[in-house]
Amino acid sequence: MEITPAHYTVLSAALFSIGVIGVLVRRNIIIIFMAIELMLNAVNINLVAHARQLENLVGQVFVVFVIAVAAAEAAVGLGIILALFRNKETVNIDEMNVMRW
Amino acid sequence: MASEAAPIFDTDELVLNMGPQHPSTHGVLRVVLRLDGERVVDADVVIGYIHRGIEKLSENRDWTQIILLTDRMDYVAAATNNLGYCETVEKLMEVEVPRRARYLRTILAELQRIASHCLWLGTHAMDIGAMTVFLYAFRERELILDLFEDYCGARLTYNSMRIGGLPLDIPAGWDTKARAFCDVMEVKISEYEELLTNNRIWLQRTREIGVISAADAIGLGLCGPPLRGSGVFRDVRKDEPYAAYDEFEFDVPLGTKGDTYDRYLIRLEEFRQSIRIIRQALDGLPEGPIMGKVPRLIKPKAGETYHAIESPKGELGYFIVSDGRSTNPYRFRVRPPSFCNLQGLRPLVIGHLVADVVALIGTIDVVIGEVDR
Amino acid sequence: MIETVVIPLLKIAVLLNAILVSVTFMTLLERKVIAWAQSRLGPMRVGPYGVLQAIADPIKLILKEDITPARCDRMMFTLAPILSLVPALVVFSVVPFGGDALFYITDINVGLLFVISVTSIGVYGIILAGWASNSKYPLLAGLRASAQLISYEIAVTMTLVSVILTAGTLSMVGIVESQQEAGLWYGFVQPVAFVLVLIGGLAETNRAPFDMPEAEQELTGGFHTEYSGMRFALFFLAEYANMIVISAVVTVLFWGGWLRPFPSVDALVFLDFIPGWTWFFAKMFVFLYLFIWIRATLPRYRYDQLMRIGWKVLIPIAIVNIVVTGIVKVVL
Amino acid sequence: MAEAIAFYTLSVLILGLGVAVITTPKTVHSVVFLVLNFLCVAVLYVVLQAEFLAVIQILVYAGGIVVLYLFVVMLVNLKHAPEEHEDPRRLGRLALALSGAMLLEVVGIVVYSSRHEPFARVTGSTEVSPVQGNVEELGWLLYTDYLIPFEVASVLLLVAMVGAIVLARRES
Repeated sequence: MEITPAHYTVLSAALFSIGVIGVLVRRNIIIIFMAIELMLNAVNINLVAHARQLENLVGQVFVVFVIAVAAAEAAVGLGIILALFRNKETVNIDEMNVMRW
Repeated sequence: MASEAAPIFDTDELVLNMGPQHPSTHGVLRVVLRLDGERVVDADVVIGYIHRGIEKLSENRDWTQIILLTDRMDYVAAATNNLGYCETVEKLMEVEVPRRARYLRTILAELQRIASHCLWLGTHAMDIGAMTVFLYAFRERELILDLFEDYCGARLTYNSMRIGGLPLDIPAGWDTKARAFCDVMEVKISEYEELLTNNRIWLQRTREIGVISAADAIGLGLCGPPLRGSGVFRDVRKDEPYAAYDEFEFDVPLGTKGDTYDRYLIRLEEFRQSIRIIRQALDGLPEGPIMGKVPRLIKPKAGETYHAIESPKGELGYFIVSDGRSTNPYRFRVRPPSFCNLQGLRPLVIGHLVADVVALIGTIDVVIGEVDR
Repeated sequence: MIETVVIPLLKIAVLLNAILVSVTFMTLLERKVIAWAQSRLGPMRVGPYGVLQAIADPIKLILKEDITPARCDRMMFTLAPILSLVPALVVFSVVPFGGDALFYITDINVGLLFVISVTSIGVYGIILAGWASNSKYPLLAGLRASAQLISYEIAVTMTLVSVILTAGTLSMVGIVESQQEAGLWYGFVQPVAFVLVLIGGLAETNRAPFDMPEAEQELTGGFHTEYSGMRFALFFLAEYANMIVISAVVTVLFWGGWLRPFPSVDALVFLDFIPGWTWFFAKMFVFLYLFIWIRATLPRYRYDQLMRIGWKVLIPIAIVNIVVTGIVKVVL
Repeated sequence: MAEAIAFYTLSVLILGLGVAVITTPKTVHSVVFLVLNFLCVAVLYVVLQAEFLAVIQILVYAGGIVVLYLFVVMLVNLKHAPEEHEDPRRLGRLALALSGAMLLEVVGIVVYSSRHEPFARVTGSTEVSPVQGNVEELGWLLYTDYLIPFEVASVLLLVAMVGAIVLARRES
């Protein structure tokens, strides 16, 4: 029984869908952020699997960049969450509508 | 908008209850801290957990029985409490105490000061994390307790003085032992100093921590080392000599900055000065009786008096009113140094971190038995 | 099958047992050494000179009632001690106790990074323990601990970069072998890094003088205030296992692992009759003793002072060290 | 065979923990599941012979980013669960259906393409790097071909750090 990149792609797609569901359904902004991290990981699995298939490390290089971006996203995103929480005492995404006119 | 809403978060302070069962509150002191992060915004000192009503109790005991109760106030310096009480009653009765008794009282009081400071040094260092100093200091305190045991048979609550003198003369060879102790102690003090005085971490933990100016210290009614740490010269032994202190030479160390480190240095120097006094007293110990002329039934004539001595913690004063008719005091009131120094805790801790709170409780050297009485 | 499954499993079993037993004797050693430093005797009642205390303590902890506070988060409360112990044990899988393949479980080509990353997981145990206890002192301690671990992790990792530059490999076995080739322990090549890792290691294992997260005098025991019985024992095991990890890593990186002193000096070749693993354990013991000695001697830093040392002293020195190492490496 | 066992076990774990992350009511539990999920992904990377990424995954994700989440969760000590407040404009069912459809679509594409046009095996990388080993090669690539993206990423991190400090700073 051989595990092909197709298997990894399906796994990745499923994880990505879980992330999408999390973003769309949950209202706690921290959980939404975590769902985004799940989606990023799904992408990474895909990249690593294909990097091995193609015997080319460029895929892994991309993963490094994705992780770097994820770190930046988490730092800024959590900073925003904290600032919002200080002002509105909520982490409910539905109540965060300051930018909506 | 942010500036307007910021206080909502900023008032979200953590209320931390420290004590009465906390390893660093030295007994049953309770401090309710209001924290902003780890910084103390406000502190509420709660006392009274071992209030036994010693003052009221004393008004229903006859004059000799009270000596035993004074043991239970500052239980790490019982002999000093005995001394203060006995001298107050003697002042009230105008009894002359023989010179030998006054010398021995001075020796006992100074030994007690060393013992009390040992306990303070050990626990203070332990609070800041130097656990070895704790055991070293207790090792030397043990020697003093042995001396007291040789003298009066008790190790903590001595009941070691009587109105008009002392109950017992020192046993044979006791003065040699006391001299030997002085020699040992002198070496050990430098041992403590090696571990702490120039230790970078110790300096960082005590310098500039809990600074209190001379004016503030006087305003708060501090006494003893915390007051002298701020550079105020006030030592009852010098200002209003009692026992035999006017016959000895000793210095009163003063601080300059009024921080925790200064108070530490002062107490270490007091160790040395105490040894100096003990040596002088042992050298010049006169022969003679140890009890003055005191009537069988102690019944001071009507009147009131206040008398203070310098306990290891500061000015320990007794205010006693006698109605001249009964065999017990009409009013008995103690001015305990720990209680007055505890006043200083709140202003000291505000603005400091939680870790400093334990260091500051240590630096003012409170004994809750004396605070609550 | 035997080569790939049975032998590694056997090695893991032996190593796990060895670590857990040595941890219990570490506690005895600590009590004895501190007692001697303080002119006491230490445990004397159980067995000759209290040697069996190391066995009596675990038995007591196992038999004690395991209290779960009423309003805590049960799942996290149970998970936290496990999360803090497991990473400490996993790290040993890449520690080479000797030059022969028999003395290590595996030698992966990212060994040192593996050590760093796995130890970074340990912080969860402490944060979660603080949070799940639903009590203020553990919470404060948990926050302190996590901030402390993260900042010192950065300092230590940055310091290790200069060692990696010197060795030119990330494999733990490779680092020792490169010291053999160089004929010099890296402790002499990278003295600054050695001291930094030692200090950072003290902070990462929450040992004195950096033991704020469990400062008994301040936080009544810290994050394990609410723990008792076996769960407390797990935290205890984790702390001591972490000490052993740091000692082992410092031994590998700076004191030549299983190599004898001055591996290039031929005059000392007679020392080779002592097997390599003996050297390794002797060196580890020196560091463990040092940790205990420091604890018996020094007062404790304050939390903000600790953070200042981490960020304003260790990290800048580590960066300078990397740059200097790089320049030297290019020039030579 | 070994890879199959590893793959299926890890897939079940990863997907199960992923579902747990987005369904658990307590945020702290979510964070813990997220950590476990990332650890499983790291093991998957080892299976895929990307040891360096596995270690980085643990170090940066599990040891760094998720600790940040945990911090924020603990700071944001909520008095009421956010799910209580319901926005009437929310269409949860539709969201579920849409993501389900997306999953089906991707799976469909994968199955179709792997049936008809099996993944080509490319032997030998286009770049011939002078070093051996996963870490070394990765480092070589990062510091030669991808040097500018690498530097840009570092600038991005710097900007993010400054931004986070500015955002989280308390106004005094």
